[in-house]
Amino acid sequence: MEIKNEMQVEFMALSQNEAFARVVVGAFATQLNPTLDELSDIKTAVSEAVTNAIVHGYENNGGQVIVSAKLYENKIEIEIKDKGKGIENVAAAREPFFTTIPGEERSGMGFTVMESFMDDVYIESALKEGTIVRLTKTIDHKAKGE
Amino acid sequence: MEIKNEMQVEFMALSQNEAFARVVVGAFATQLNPTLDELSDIKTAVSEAVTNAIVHGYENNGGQVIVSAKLYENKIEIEIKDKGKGIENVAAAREPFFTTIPGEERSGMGFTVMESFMDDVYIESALKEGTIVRLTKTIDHKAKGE
Amino acid sequence: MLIKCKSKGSAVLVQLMGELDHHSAKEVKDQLELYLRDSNVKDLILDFEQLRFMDSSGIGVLIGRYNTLKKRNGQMAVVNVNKQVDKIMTISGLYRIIKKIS
Amino acid sequence: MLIKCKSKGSAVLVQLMGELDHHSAKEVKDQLELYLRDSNVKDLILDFEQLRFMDSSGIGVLIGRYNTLKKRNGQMAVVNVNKQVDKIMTISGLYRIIKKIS
Ligand SMILES: Nc1ncnc2c1ncn2[C@@H]1O[C@H](COP(=O)(O)OP(=O)(O)O)[C@@H](O)[C@H]1O
Ligand SMILES: Nc1ncnc2c1ncn2[C@@H]1O[C@H](COP(=O)(O)OP(=O)(O)O)[C@@H](O)[C@H]1O
Repeated sequence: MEIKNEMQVEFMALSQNEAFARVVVGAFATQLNPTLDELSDIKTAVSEAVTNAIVHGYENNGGQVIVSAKLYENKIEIEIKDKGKGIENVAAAREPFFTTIPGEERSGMGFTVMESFMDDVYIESALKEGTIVRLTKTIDHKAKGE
Repeated sequence: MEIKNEMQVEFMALSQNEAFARVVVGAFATQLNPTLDELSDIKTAVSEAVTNAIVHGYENNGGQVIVSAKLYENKIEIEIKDKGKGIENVAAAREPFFTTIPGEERSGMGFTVMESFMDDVYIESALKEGTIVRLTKTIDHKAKGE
Repeated sequence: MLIKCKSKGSAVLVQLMGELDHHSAKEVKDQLELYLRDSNVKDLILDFEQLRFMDSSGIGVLIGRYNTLKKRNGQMAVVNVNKQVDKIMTISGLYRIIKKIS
Repeated sequence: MLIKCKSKGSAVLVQLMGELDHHSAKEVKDQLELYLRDSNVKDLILDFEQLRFMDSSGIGVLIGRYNTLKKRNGQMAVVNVNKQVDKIMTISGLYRIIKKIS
């Protein structure tokens, strides 16, 4: 499939950049003419993955988060990458309510939200090397008969 | 001066990314609590420099535009970079109404707008290598007695 | 995040204005705990009319307040929930413990 | 960019809704030229109420239309100009040839 547009943004792993990342990906995704609901879904999923990079990947100790996005005719593919500590057990991490920071601070619902809001969530992770989360969503108004 | 936050975004030299670049820098700049007018000024200046990279640097033939921004306590510094054809005469380029694409397509007011909307406009350019435009603006509400 | 609070007998009504994510979660948690410090407060009603965004970081904040109130036999409810926030509340099962008033 | 046009005798009133930058400039130019094709049209009034943004790419578009109308002894005016657009109009000297009606 032909890439229509592509961007990559890199920023410091600071919590104030969670909102920034949502706006950036949202502004890019609008080029596919998504509905407001689809746009919210994308922003929410990005927020989860970027927060995870900051909170888990770098354990709030700084580092760089890299978010890239590719637009195809009727699909957006987003990658959120950190060079942090990595995920020990990806299958376990995907489980609802699974979190390595229990107590009320984290709910363990991040991956569950990503999976409900996007069509596909692909995770690649290596301990001490980092994590890549790839989120895909089809925005196809013709297919939906709109 | 200490850098409080930093980001870099890279995107294809497509005209639809002019609006995207404005939103990205605008969203980042809000972290300094600018007034709405200051935010408009920043977005306008970024729009000019990004458009120049696409129209003049790459002559609408693609390529990558890189925009980075640094936030200091009370200042934003933005760099717009292309690896395009470069500017032959920077002093001439800065003159109001100077354009190498006459006719009505370009007005030659891009650098004049950047200079009126920002505190400082620094240009570094080399033929066949590309251009860097660095825009600086102080956002200092205490200094203005707000 | 802007937070406003009104108290009515044993209930407090709190308006959250802004976006509830990991960045704002601690501030929201601390502010809500402050309103619940008085143990006569039994019920918490959150007005989400101007809550533009919430992600899973908000779930923990809500569950934590629910646990505080449950010990006092109090209840928690939300009003004016937008579609995005509603989806998060639904997916996480929060509506099983927090009532949605419409 | 959404463009709407009303004609009143020898004048046309055009509303520009959106952002006028290099990306939208050609569309705006072509659309305005279409409205001015009839040589009985002498005056062009642009309603900028919903023009959220304009940069120097808009200057050429306006000067071009001004030149078309000048040949017919027509005039050009803008109404409802927001602060950002007003700054661009002022810096570029456009108000010397285009009247601002308030
Ligand atoms: N980028 C990451 N780097 C390291 N670990 C991660 C990353 N993302 C997720 N994890 C691990 O996966 C677990 C589950 O993630 P998630 O479902 O988002 O829930 P939560 O963030 O609430 O813990 C986390 O607790 C963490 O251990
Ligand atoms: N990024 C760039 N790469 C190459 N040339 C540039 C670049 N930016 C500006 N220029 C040159 O400087 C001139 C003046 O730029 P500007 O004041 O923005 O006016 P305009 O874009 O309307 O021509 C341009 O016509 C072009 O020749």
